[in-house]
Amino acid sequence: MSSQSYSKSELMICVAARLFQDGTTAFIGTGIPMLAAMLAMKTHAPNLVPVFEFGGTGAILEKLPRAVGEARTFHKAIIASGICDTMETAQRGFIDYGFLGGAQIDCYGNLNSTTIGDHDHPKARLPGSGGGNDVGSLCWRTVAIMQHDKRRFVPNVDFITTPGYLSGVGARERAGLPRGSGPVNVVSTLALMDYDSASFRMRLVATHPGVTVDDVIANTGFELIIPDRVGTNEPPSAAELRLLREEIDPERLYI
Amino acid sequence: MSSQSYSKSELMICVAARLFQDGTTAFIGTGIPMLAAMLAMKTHAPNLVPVFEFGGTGAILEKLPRAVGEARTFHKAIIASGICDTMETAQRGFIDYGFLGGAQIDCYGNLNSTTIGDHDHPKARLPGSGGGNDVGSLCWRTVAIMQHDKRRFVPNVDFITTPGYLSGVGARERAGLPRGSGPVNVVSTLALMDYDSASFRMRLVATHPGVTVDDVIANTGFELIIPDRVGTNEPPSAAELRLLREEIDPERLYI
Amino acid sequence: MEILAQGKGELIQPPDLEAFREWNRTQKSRKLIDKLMTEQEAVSRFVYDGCYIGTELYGTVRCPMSLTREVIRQHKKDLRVCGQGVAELDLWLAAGLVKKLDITYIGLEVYGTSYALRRAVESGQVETCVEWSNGAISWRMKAAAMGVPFIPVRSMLGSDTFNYSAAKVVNDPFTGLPVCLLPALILDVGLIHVHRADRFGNAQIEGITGFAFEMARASKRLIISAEEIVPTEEIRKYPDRTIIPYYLVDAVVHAPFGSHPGEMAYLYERDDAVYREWIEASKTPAGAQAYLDKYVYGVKNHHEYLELIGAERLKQLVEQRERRET
Amino acid sequence: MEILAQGKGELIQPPDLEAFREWNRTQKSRKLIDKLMTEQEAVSRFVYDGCYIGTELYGTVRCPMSLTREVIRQHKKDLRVCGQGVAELDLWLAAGLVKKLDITYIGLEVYGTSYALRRAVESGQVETCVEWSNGAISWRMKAAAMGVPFIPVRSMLGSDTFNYSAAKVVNDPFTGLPVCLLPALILDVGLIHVHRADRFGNAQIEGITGFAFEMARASKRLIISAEEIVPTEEIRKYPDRTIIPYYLVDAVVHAPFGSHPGEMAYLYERDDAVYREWIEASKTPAGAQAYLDKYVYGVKNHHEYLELIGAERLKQLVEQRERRET
Repeated sequence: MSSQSYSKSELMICVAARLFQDGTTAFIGTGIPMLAAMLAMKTHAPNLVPVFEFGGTGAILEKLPRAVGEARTFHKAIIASGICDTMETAQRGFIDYGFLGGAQIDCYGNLNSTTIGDHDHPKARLPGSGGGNDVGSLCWRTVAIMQHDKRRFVPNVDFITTPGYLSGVGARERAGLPRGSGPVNVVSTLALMDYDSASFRMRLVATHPGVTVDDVIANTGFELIIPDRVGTNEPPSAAELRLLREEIDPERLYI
Repeated sequence: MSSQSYSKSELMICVAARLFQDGTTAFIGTGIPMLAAMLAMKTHAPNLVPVFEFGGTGAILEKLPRAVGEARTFHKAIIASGICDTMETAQRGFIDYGFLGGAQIDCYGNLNSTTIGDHDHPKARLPGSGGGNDVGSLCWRTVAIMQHDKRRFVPNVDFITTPGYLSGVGARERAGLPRGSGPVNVVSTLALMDYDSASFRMRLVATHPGVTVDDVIANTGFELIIPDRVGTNEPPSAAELRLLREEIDPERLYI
Repeated sequence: MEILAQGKGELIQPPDLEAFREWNRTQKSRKLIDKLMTEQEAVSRFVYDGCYIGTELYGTVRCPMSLTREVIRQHKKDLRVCGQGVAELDLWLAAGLVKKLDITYIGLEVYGTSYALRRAVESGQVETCVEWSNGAISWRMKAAAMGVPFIPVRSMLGSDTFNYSAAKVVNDPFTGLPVCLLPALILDVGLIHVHRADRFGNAQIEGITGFAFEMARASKRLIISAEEIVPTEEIRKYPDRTIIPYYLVDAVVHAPFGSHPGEMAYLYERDDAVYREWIEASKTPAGAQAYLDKYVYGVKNHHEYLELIGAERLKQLVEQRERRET
Repeated sequence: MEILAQGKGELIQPPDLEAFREWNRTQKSRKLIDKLMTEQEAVSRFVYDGCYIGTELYGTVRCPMSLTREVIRQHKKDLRVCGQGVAELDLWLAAGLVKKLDITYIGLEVYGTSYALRRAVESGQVETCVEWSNGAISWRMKAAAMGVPFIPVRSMLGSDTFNYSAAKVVNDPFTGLPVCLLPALILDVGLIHVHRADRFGNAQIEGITGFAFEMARASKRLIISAEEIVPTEEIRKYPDRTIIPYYLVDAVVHAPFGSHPGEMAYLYERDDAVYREWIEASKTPAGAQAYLDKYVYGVKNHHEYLELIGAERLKQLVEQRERRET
């Protein structure tokens, strides 16, 4: 615990970082996941193996990568290959975690980063899947990082760019997606969520400091499962903040 | 022309070497094809590109390779990759020639290097396809190097290890093999053969010096097409013999 | 092995393997021919209106930017484009050259959604967006590189990305598992920027290789731009470093800082000032046009472009680079 | 996409992709663990009776011969084996360890047909020979390495090699072309010999790579033998040279001259005297047994084997090697 002030993104980075287990592999995208991975490696998960989509695996992240595929993503790596090799490594079941983002998410963790409105005549054309669909299909466990409001937490996403649990229990397997894979957490600007093991629907785990359960419900466009006990996420510790500000992102590119 | 004496294999190597066109790519296996390719490169086909199954392409063959995949097969090569890359290069239509051998050949150029007798209870178990089936399937033009006798030139091969024209005109395409590919020549211990463009059946082109058309017919187990004009293969020239004996195979591993 | 489902997206570039084989047989010389030429010549000879074209890169890294700008300078139009694009497809979209897209990701990474993409698609200027994942588009090129009509994958399944793609789902006849079949993608033109190449087109890359191996083998016409042109002896000394053999290549362009404003592993850093300048400018059509006038139309070639950026700036980018050691 | 034809051969090792994923999730550590051990320990821990095993090599080049001999020394039996084999499968066949074969080529190259293969198959000691081409067996491993159930190819079609394989023919749903589908080959055990590896298993190869990339990724258990054990820093300095990342590897064995009597690119030449000695010996069961007694059973390990060959002889093989330069 610390009484220091911190930014929303610093808190999200810390909450995300704490989700990594040591000695696992994780697909790392640009932004918060990169900072979270570096923070985890400098704290409880020194043996985390970062995998970057376009070919870098096992890099030693001395400096924060600023772009996917840049030299820091394979700095002193154990292998620098290409996108087919990393995606096939995930397809073979070697990638434990993947991080995802999007403009919309539904209660089953399906994500939209393609279009708002009708696909062929969109209100807004978003970037598209990128590696998202592959990560959401092939990694064992995925974590979504989201802004938390009703426009983003919606009953039905306009477009399923990246599969979560699709229509619910058994739907991924029926579609042919790898058995036992799927979303496990959502780190939002308001709270930490997971998924109910019986219904595969999103469930509140813990709110951020100063956020009430009602705040979360009010900003969620679908019925979020609220368990009897809802925790509060630890704010960034002094040590976490020091690492983030002095070692990981001294230029304050993201925090 | 030369009056020098020469061995059967020296003659076969020369006849095979003369088939290469300059500026083409060719899959080269161990033995006679390697010597033929080196001879061609030192005479009329300096821009022949040797491709070795397990990954060497465009090597400068200063010394005769003694085994498939050994360092001489990618000595000063333009790329040293792996078998999938070379086979896929052939599958994409980049390999012009391939050389093949076998224990049996039929009038359509189908080759057997798998079993004599029934496959499951063979009289003789031979090595198997190796790269032969791939070369015979994927290269544009294949040349077979054969001992010429009735046990080897048979009406029906016991086992089609490597496809020639299969059952005749159109059969390769019907099977799904690449359009326009197939056998073009056979270099035997007695003669040079090609294939009749109408029937895709084997046809005599030219006999070796001292060999009569009747010798060839008597040693062929199927009806060989005999055109009105049958040529005689030029014996090895003094230059060809000098190259073979002094530059290509001075240790006389093959000749 | 019946078709269980298929995407409703247009197969923008249907694969024809026999035609590809015939092309590779008749149009790609096996001889070592000097293919070194200017970007003007390379683009005018091998890029044409309506062609299906792709650029190989990741994010802003190792982009063939000098070729990308030359394509705009020569007003090539009605391009059918695949990919994954940050800086380079953004410029083509802003310049109005793109008619159809096999899209995986076009955006500005941490800087968010692409303004040029939004304008081009929401206005209907881009007629079609067929959806794929980054893995899928790379695997489609891999299928073409293998010379086969399709490749099965376990990605894309169950999503709208699949529904708006041109992929199909079948039951695997060996395990019964539903698998997604991706059609081979044979490009009319591929643009790849590398660390070094010889004048015949033998090319080598330092660090990760993205999908250069696959795209080079999937392209009917291939333009290589290289930071450095090396003697063939250098290539032949380390043939195990060659990613692209010469016979795949139609043109070799010497392009130092060819990825600018993007970066090149071990050679130079990204030029964030110029990159951010584009991001700001691209927010409005007028701004984007002004940027194109300044950095593309306003210079005759890559040499003049580098003069515009300035030797001092380029020197800084080199100094800021990541090194193999340290 | 109906099945037009299928080979009558047994699918000796049916692929189970979900089980493979689960294996890779639970049995393959992501941590950097010291896996350096003797060939005795590696073979006794990871090779077992009845396992489906493969060796990576081409001809007599870069064969994992020290591991091959250790498998015989430990009397592993009922092996189900794939490949492409010259020296190493010949020894296993002569030693009577092989029960089933996914065969592509087993022979003595220019020295002709394998006597050991003839005896083992014609006597019925080898129960099954399922036929494939060299390309096909490599592509089957490639499919497993990709994590997909099969791979389509244009080889094998129309032949008895197909008829006695376990492949299938379907019409490609995109082009209508008949294509051959090869089932993924997931090996229980893979044996690969490399130029250098670190103690965690990160491995690099000089020159051509054969099918090492594919087999390493297709194997549930992977034993690497290496001419040289290098510090991890060496690997991390050139990650673009790594073919096999550590997390695929279960055991690392230091085996100088590990390919003897075969050759190793840039390091040492083939020992034709010993190779020819085998070819002569293998003509009769008694001769083969005598060779095995001398070179396999008669020595406790690879170290003793090298003493038997003699330092002088090995020095000559090093001197005779091909070099990158000259």
